[in-house]
Amino acid sequence: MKDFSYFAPKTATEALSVLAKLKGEGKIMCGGQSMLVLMKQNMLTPENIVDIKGISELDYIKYSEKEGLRIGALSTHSAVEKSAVVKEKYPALAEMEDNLAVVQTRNWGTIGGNVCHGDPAADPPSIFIVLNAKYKLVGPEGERVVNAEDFYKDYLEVDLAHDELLCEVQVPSLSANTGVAHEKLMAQKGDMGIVGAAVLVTINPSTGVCQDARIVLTNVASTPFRVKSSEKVLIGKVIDEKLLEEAGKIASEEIDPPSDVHGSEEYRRDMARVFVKRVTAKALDRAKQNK
Amino acid sequence: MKDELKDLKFKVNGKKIELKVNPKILLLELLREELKLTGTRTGCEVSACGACTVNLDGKAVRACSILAVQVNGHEVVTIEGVADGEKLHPIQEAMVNHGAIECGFCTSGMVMSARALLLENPRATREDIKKAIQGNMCADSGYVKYVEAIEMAAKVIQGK
Amino acid sequence: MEDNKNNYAVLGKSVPRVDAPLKVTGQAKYAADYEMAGMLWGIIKRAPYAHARILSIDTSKAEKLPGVKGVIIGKDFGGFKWGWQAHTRDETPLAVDKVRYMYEGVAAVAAINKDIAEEACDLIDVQYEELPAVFDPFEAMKEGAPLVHEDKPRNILVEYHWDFGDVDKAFDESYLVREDLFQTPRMGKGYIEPPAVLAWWEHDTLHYIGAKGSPYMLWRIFGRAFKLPLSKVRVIQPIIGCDFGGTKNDGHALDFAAILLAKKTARPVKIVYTQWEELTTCLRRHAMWVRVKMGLSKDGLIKGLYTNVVADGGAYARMSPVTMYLTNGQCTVPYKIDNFRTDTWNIYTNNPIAAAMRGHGMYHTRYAIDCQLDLMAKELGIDPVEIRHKNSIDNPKPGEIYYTVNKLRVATCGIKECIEQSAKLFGWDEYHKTKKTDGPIARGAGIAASAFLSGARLTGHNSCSAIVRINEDGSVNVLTGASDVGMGSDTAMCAIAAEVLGVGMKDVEIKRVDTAYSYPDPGSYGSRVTIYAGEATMKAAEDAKRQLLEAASKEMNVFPEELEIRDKKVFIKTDETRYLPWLDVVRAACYANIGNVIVGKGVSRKGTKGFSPKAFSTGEGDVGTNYGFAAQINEVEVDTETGVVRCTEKSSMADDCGFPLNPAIVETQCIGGSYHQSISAALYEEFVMDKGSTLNPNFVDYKRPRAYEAPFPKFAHVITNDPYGPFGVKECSEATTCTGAPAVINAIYDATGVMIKNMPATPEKVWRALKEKKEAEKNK
Amino acid sequence: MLILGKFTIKAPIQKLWDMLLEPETLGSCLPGAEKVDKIDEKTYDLIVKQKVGPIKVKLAFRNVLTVIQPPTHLELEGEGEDMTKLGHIKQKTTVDLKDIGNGEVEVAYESEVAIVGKLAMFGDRIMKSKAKDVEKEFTKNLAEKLRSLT
Repeated sequence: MKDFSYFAPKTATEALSVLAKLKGEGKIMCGGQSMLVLMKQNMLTPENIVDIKGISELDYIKYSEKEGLRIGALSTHSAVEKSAVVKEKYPALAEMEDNLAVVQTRNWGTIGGNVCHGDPAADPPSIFIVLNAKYKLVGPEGERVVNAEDFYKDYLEVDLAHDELLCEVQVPSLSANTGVAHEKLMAQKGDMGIVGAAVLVTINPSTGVCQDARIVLTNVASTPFRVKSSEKVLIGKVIDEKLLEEAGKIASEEIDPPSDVHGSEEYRRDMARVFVKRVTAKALDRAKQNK
Repeated sequence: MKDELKDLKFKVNGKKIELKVNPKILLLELLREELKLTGTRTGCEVSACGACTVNLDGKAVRACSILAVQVNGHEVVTIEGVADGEKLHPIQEAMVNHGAIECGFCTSGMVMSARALLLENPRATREDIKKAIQGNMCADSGYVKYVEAIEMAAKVIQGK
Repeated sequence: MEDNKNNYAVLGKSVPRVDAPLKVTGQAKYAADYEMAGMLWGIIKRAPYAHARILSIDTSKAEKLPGVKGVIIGKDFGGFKWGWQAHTRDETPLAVDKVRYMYEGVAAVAAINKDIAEEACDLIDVQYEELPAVFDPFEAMKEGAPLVHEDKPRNILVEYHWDFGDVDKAFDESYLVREDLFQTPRMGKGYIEPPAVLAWWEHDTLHYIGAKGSPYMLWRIFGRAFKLPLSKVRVIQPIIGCDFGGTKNDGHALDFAAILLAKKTARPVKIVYTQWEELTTCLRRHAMWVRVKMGLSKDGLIKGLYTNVVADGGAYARMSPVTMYLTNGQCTVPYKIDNFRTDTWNIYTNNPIAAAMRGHGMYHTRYAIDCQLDLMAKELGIDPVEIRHKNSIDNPKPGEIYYTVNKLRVATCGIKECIEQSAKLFGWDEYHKTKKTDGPIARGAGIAASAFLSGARLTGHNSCSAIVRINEDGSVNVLTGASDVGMGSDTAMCAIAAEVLGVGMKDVEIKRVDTAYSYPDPGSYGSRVTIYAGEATMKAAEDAKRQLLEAASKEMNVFPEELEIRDKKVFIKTDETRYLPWLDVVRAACYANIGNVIVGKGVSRKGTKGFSPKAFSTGEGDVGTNYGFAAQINEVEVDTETGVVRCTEKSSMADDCGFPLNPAIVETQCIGGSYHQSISAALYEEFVMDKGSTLNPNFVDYKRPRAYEAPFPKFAHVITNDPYGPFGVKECSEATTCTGAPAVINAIYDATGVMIKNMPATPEKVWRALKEKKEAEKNK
Repeated sequence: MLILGKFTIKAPIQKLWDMLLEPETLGSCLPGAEKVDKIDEKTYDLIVKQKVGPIKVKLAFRNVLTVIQPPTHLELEGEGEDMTKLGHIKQKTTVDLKDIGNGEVEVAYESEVAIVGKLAMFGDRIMKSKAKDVEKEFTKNLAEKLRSLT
């Protein structure tokens, strides 16, 4: 590993002033679970590390009906996974965490670190996008709130300026008759998904008509990939097998998946179809339960 | 080196440690090379094998994926700190008696993952145990006997 | 067969392993844990080509870097080459004239720390001329293909052509003849401990602590490499974090480089490979293309078998001649096969080196034959368990021997019982009545059976000796050159000595191998340790016991033959009330009476009644001392939409290791690593290659099973008490390394009707196969 | 790894061809190109800097034109190293120009890229997406350059 200067601010304000001083030469480390692997290979050679792991004010999980869920950027994956309120209100989020890597990673890795790393194969961004979550960023000019969906720019590139800090993930309360699900294709538990899907479905309880659907796929493009055309197929209709199949098919045509040792482009396309179908069906099922 | 050394104060196996470290030193390197606690093993460089698992404030983490400076103010327990003097911890005892150990290279990590699990949840089920050691690879004793030994230790800890 | 465990005090009981307390507390010292004052860190400079001529190496910049203490290149080894046999010596410690596989070592650096060593490596300027390379053995065999070694035409490393019985006639007489091509993947050893060494020179003697399963193999090689008498080569063995026949058995660049750098710098040098180096450059299992042709009678009896096997040997020969013998030569167990023919080739390519791995050789053909058997059983409408049972070799009556058509000598064979037991434990008959599918999830079960030789017999120094020393305080030291790489043989040796001497496990101590003090021994491979070192230890303990009883007889005024020892008492057989305590006898023997140093010696020479490599050309003869057998059944769930296959917890296994000296150790071996290694071969493990480059050289992308993927098999010991192993023992867990893959692949076949003929059955591969099957059915 | 692509550009084919062979074109149009040296008629040395998120690589490359069939077909081979020793890269590329009428030329390229070393772990995933970005920008720059010349 290459040498670097190390800063460990204790508050968000302090962190911002360090970042400002470093003028773009500071790299934020949170849990560092992905970053350190890259640094050990000398793939990533930051001059300065701003380690925000010690900013305890950003380590919280709060919920209110009005505000929804507020996850401090420093919350570990384990904290999210085990949070009673997450389990009760957003079970899909807890399930997602259960399949995110392994215990050791979840115990040290943070939500903030994960969502800012910008890996299109990561699970949390996909579910935050379907949940219509927002990321609260602070910078020298003050606060800025961006939609999770708009945050991802390219492979490992996100909408975070060099002097900004992600403070909080804000997840709105779910409306009634809404179901959310997340699943990914793993050969082994905890694998990075060969393909993954997060889906939110809201239905009209009396007619069964789908009022809203949000579908995001992971590891099929250079960012988390929202398949709006698949959503369109479902919205305004009573979802059945045929529609699910169609939504899946559309998704498989629209994505631009990579090809690697875990799966070819062709395979990923078909898996996108399967997972859109499967996970939507699961979300739909949950929407029907959540009266 | 790029920068001056950083102060580091933390507890290892109940002992207070104060020293200065290069910020790029990993916790694993600190333990093995500075503190000579070689029971924590180096297996892979990609955070995959779990051989370097230690307990940080009671939780299982990988010493290879944490900077040494990051444990400032925290408490670390390594495999050397698990037994009570000569007396083995119930997890260790069960692994020895049940024949879970072969080459032993993954054992330290297995014990540390199991210890963290049973600290948090002494009533852990087989499912919980599998989940807790999913991050610990083993090449030769496999997982069956480890899982069973941890089940046995859980019973001992619960006083059953 | 009678279970002898009640006749013994220690053997046959699951006593805890002697090394377990050290390992469970982290005190066990592995190679990387050693360090010395003034120690330097070494690193290997590697070539970025699979095949290239080295034009020049300029180390001057590296040498000038502050902190660098020594730099070496291939030429510095003075032309030394090594290999398994004199005629296969084709490898140099670091490449000299050309590199033959990707990342082969070309130079090495020693510096005061790892960072400087790494920086210095980057400063070494090597100029290459890239050469045309060859990666596919079938391409490599063609005339005109690039040659990996100029003196090996058509890149043929070794080829055998054997013919036993009349295979053509057998096929003519068969009701059903089938020919299928199966392919096995390039697989890593999967040990977590990367190779590591610490070397230094002291008093003109080479000192070396390295993670090696066969220390004496290196002892001999180092003697030749550094032109030293063997008396000046000291290989010290630390605790080993697995081996499985790979780089931690044989030598590799780091071993030689550390030693030469230590010599050059006059300081200790430590080199620890990264897992990346292990997974890109270290020895791996052969990839093989196994074409099997089998003829069956209408009722499913095997009439004849033909194997045509091509293996990718990689850039250097290593153990490949043995591999190809084993791959084919053991096809005649565990089933009765009277007509058998083989054509086989091992081919040099510019891929990383292939070598022995647990289940050596047999794993490849076992997969092919046991899977083909299920294809044929289905055509004939015969149950997979039944077809195996009826073809299995019967257990010979005591005193009788079953000879296979290629003259493998089987004195005991528990395969039928293994098949019966695993079917019973699994509930095979009921399973197929109640088997369910759940939406896209299809379930199925598969069985496989295997054998594996124990006590590999080869020419050369293959005898094994042991010393049992009884100290004046009554404690006992066992010393052998045989080594425990994790399998528990140290515990077995202590148990054997304790059993013979009538003392407890706590009284017996065994140390790691040190070639300056322990006895030359070929090492830990070929399932030989318990058989040979066990016999040697038994004899050594008997020798020591004889000396003790001699002393006791004088004290007690009886003949030694009248005495026996049990529970640390030396008593008169006819009157157990007349006894002397153990310590009194030991003291009498050491101080008074015979006044001796009580040292018992024992040798096992079974391994030397060898099988000559010449016999490889005929395929005839007995390469093993005896044969272990195993059968296993697995259930799988196949997600038919995604192709993901999961082994469920439901599975069973039965193993015939003759007599389990320590049942717990045998179980852990069988249901543990060997089991996971074999299901791993079926489902997960494969180095994905691109022109000699390994695309998944890390444990994130190179998959191995973890706790969630582990089945929890019901297990049965089958006891056959083999006359050729001490206390009736045979190998354990190599046969089970060979059963997992075909059992799982057969289970996928049972679940889906798709036979995966090129392992591993990765999700995409299964998905593709299911898609093809669907399309074929549509077109019908 | 195979990287394929196709783009069209509005220009007379001969002019495009001439321009493509000018080292200056590569230098100014290839995103990240820091330095292009023409060693001889067929050999160029170039230094290219690329960035994927926080990961930066700087490749020192030597490219040799192995087949030149003006104005339609070009083959080149290159080999280089990341200057921070992350990896070794080789590439073999064919470029075909085709006049498709309307004053437009279709440029099709096919690159066989072999990466050795730590960089290889990233493999296809980023290389492909990066290649597309590079192509996009290259085409854009090329078109602009052509415009400025006319």
